[in-house]
Amino acid sequence: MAAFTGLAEAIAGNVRDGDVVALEGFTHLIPYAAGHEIIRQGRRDLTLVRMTPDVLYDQMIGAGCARRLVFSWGGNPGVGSLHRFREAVEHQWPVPLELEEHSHAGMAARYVAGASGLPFGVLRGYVGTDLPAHTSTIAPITCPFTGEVLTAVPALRPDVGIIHAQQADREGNVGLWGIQGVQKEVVLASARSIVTVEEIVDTLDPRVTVTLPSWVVTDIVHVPRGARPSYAHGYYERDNDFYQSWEAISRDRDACTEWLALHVLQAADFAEHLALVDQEAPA
Amino acid sequence: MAAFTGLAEAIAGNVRDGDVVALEGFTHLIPYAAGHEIIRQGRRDLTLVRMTPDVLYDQMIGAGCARRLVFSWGGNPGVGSLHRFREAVEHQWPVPLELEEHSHAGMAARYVAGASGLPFGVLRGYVGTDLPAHTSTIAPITCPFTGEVLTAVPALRPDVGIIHAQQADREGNVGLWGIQGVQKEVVLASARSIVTVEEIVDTLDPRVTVTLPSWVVTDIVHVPRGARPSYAHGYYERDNDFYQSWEAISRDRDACTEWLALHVLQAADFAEHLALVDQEAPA
Amino acid sequence: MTQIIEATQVPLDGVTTDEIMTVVAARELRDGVVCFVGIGLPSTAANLARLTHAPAAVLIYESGTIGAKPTRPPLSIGDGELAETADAVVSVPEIFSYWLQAGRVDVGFLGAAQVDRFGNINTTVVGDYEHPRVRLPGAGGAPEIAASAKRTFIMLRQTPRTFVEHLDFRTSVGHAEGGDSRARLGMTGAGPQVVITDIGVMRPDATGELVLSALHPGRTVAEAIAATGWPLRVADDLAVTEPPSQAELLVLRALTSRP
Amino acid sequence: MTQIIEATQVPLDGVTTDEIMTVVAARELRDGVVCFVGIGLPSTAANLARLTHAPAAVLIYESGTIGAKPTRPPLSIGDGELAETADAVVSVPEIFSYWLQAGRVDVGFLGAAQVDRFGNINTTVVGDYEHPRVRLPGAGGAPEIAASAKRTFIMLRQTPRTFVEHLDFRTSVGHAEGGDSRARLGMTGAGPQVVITDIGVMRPDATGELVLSALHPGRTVAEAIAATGWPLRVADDLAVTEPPSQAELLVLRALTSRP
Repeated sequence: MAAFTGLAEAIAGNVRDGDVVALEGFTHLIPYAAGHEIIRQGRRDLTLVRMTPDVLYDQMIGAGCARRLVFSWGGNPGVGSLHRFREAVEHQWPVPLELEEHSHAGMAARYVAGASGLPFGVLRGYVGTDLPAHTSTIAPITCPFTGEVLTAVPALRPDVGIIHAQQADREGNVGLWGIQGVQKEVVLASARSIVTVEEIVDTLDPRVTVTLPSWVVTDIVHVPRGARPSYAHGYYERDNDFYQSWEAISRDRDACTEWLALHVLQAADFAEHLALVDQEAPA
Repeated sequence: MAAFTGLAEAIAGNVRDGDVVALEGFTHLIPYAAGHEIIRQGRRDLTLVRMTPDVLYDQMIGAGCARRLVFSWGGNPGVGSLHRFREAVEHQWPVPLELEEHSHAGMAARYVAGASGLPFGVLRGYVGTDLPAHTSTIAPITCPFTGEVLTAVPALRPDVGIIHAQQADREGNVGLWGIQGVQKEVVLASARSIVTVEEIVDTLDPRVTVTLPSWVVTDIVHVPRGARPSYAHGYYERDNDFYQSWEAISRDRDACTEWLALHVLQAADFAEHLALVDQEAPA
Repeated sequence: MTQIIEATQVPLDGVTTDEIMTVVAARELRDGVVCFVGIGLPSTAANLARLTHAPAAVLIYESGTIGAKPTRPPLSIGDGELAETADAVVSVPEIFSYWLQAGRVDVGFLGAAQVDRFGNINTTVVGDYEHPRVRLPGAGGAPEIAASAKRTFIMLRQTPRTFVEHLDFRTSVGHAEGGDSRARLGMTGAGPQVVITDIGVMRPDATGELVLSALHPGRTVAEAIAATGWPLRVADDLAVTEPPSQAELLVLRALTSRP
Repeated sequence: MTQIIEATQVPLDGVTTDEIMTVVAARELRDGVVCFVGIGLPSTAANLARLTHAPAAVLIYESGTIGAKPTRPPLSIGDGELAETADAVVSVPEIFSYWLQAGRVDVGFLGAAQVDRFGNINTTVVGDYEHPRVRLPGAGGAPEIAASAKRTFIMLRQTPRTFVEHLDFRTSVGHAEGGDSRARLGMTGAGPQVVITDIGVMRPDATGELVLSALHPGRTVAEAIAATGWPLRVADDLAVTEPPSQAELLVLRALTSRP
């Protein structure tokens, strides 16, 4: 059974220095509140896993939480580069960042294998590209029936999987709808899991398309707007203005450090962070 | 784009003697009307594929449609044996029936591989059992990362996949809900597909959990109660009495042949079949 | 729904063998257990447990229903009520991959046509595979339940034709050839922990061999030995099954008598 | 929404290079096409096609939305409107396995930081992989779109830094080394069929080498050659792009100006 707890307790109880941590969300339902709490608690040497590291991982990398990144596409969607990610890779600042680089199809197959209790997944992928020369977790595999050579990738099994979702009921069953991404897979593939939710309800909404039963989730935390500036379908929209403003904030090392200090480290919790960004938002 | 057509045309246009045909439904949404039409059109030498061949396949086997069965569990759920299946295997009547026998997990992995465009699927299965000695479509496969030996099974790619569903909209998008079985996978794994539906609607019901876009379906046929004596969640319940009565009908070769002649072959269509069984049903 | 079960003795007259098997099986399920349930007695036993001492038991049916709470034993694995009462309904491929294979199932129930001394199971054929005397339904979900559930429970009536020295076909693996042979097959689950029959209860010893560990009231060791096709060993501390309590029988009969 | 497009000539003054690239790309999409759409110009082009000559085009975004019908170009691949307007929303693993890998996508759009003469693509790094001058976003969905879509379209601005003799990193395969080298890699799709730039349009010849096949109005062969890092071949029947019609521009601007 999932435990209902506070965010600081959930992060302190589940995320340790050196852990493999996946905060997932395919544009939708990205667990910003949980990521900020990891920054606030000063976690270090994390291996961060995510298909689409975007602004949240840029913040965590800029804050020095990460030693290694397992990913398939790192950018600010529709805006441009992730400057903290780039600076870590191009200039080893604030710390060097090792990369384990895959494609989306490969990362998805890796999560599916992890959720399925298989050591590897199979796909038609990577063949003819330079990825296998730089990523050791890509290997050929031969179909025993046709002789065709395909590609194998090892299962992802993070220590902690973290997602945001719209709802949990009082028994701790988690429900989400809209773009699903790999939200189910990351929870099922991980040894421990944290789900932040918009709302705790008596009965899950009929719109729910993905349900995670209470007994597969470790901790549930009620964090309204916990995905902002990402969005929660049916609750609030994506704050595209913030994603665009991150371009300027993140370009400069010191400006970004200052932003993180003011908006994350010095905020007591995510509610205080939200109050601050709301106040700063263009009217 | 799916074509809206009549059932006789859909079967005549898609199902040929010798084809590999999968009529799926995991207790729910079994396409009885389509199966009866295959019997009525006298198709022969079919390879019938299904995880859970039950009474419909017993009827098709008893009617002499099948040369080969690819399956994982053949029985009348909660009632007992399939006597036509048993007689075909034990006494080669009305024709010998070759078996290609798997487990549920293996068949599911085969459909997933077929739907995914992969030549094989991987699972933890079959190891230590006598199945690999009798089924050639089971092979060991070694994880290139851990050295662990798992099991590979080849993709299922039927010539025709047939399912029943609750609804199609006027563009031919198919929607179903309740127990999903492998309804999506069999359509996506097959070269051609037929979907019979309870109802054609302007807008799919919000309860729909699985949508098959029009452009992946070959033919859609409106056949109310087309899954009876199976059921269509939200439309009608399973006719458990009929499943129990099949035990007596099917025990005797001649009684079954007579039943098929009267209820299937001599019925002009499924509506006439339904009228007959309704009339015979206990009040 | 939690009920306090009083160990009231009821006369065994009128208690059917199905009922005693079901009650004994239900008692083996702890509260909160995640149980992969087959149709028939296992489904009834799991629901009996859920309605008595194990209200938080999670019932998974292979049709893809997780946390089903049927009010009556379903006739088939895919009855509509399972989907209506479930916490989640997923596809059949997902139930086998994300749920069973991933090791999320605590207890898998298995039936059998034949079982051997190591709890290996045949549900495929009686006689030769190519020319069977009796063609049985086949594997279904059993091989992978047997492999991947953390523990399995087996339920079947005990006769010399069902408890055999040599299986005609090994459909699902129990303790294989005993010793560490199961572990060497790479199976993640621990295999059969209990076999519940109409005569009594067997449990594996350290080598994996099934040993008679309890008799149901009124049954004898001689009966159990006579109904077993291999030289059956008997536990030193052979127990007698606690008869079904009135509460257990009331709930069970209410469950099975629902229209 | 079907519209009759009149080939009205409009002055090219005020038509941006993004607009001409988008219009040319949209025209390449036939009605009913199943299109795997990336964010940015490809998404705008696919929606322009859908709103003009190809109302039955099916737009698939890698976020799992099938048949999305956004009213404005989404900023990100996973905007809520994509899910709201889609025929079906599936998981990300499913979109890559059941839909893309299975060969159900007719046209996949790809962007690039570098492209070579055979339409191979780099979106990973500029410079050495271990010590990059510019770290780019990486592969995303591109390698498998490039492998499994029946055809791919590439859109990027043409400069000697983007159209290069040698890629710094091959992220996605086009026509590989030309000839039958792509087919020998076992790829199910046919590879790049068109590259749309701000200067013109390139198409592969029989060997897979990209050849300049059309120039946009006002652009010259010399410009195209100067903006290409390999000795660019020019088609004998070099065409001039039909300028965007008034109807195309009206729909495009309405689409991109929505708040």
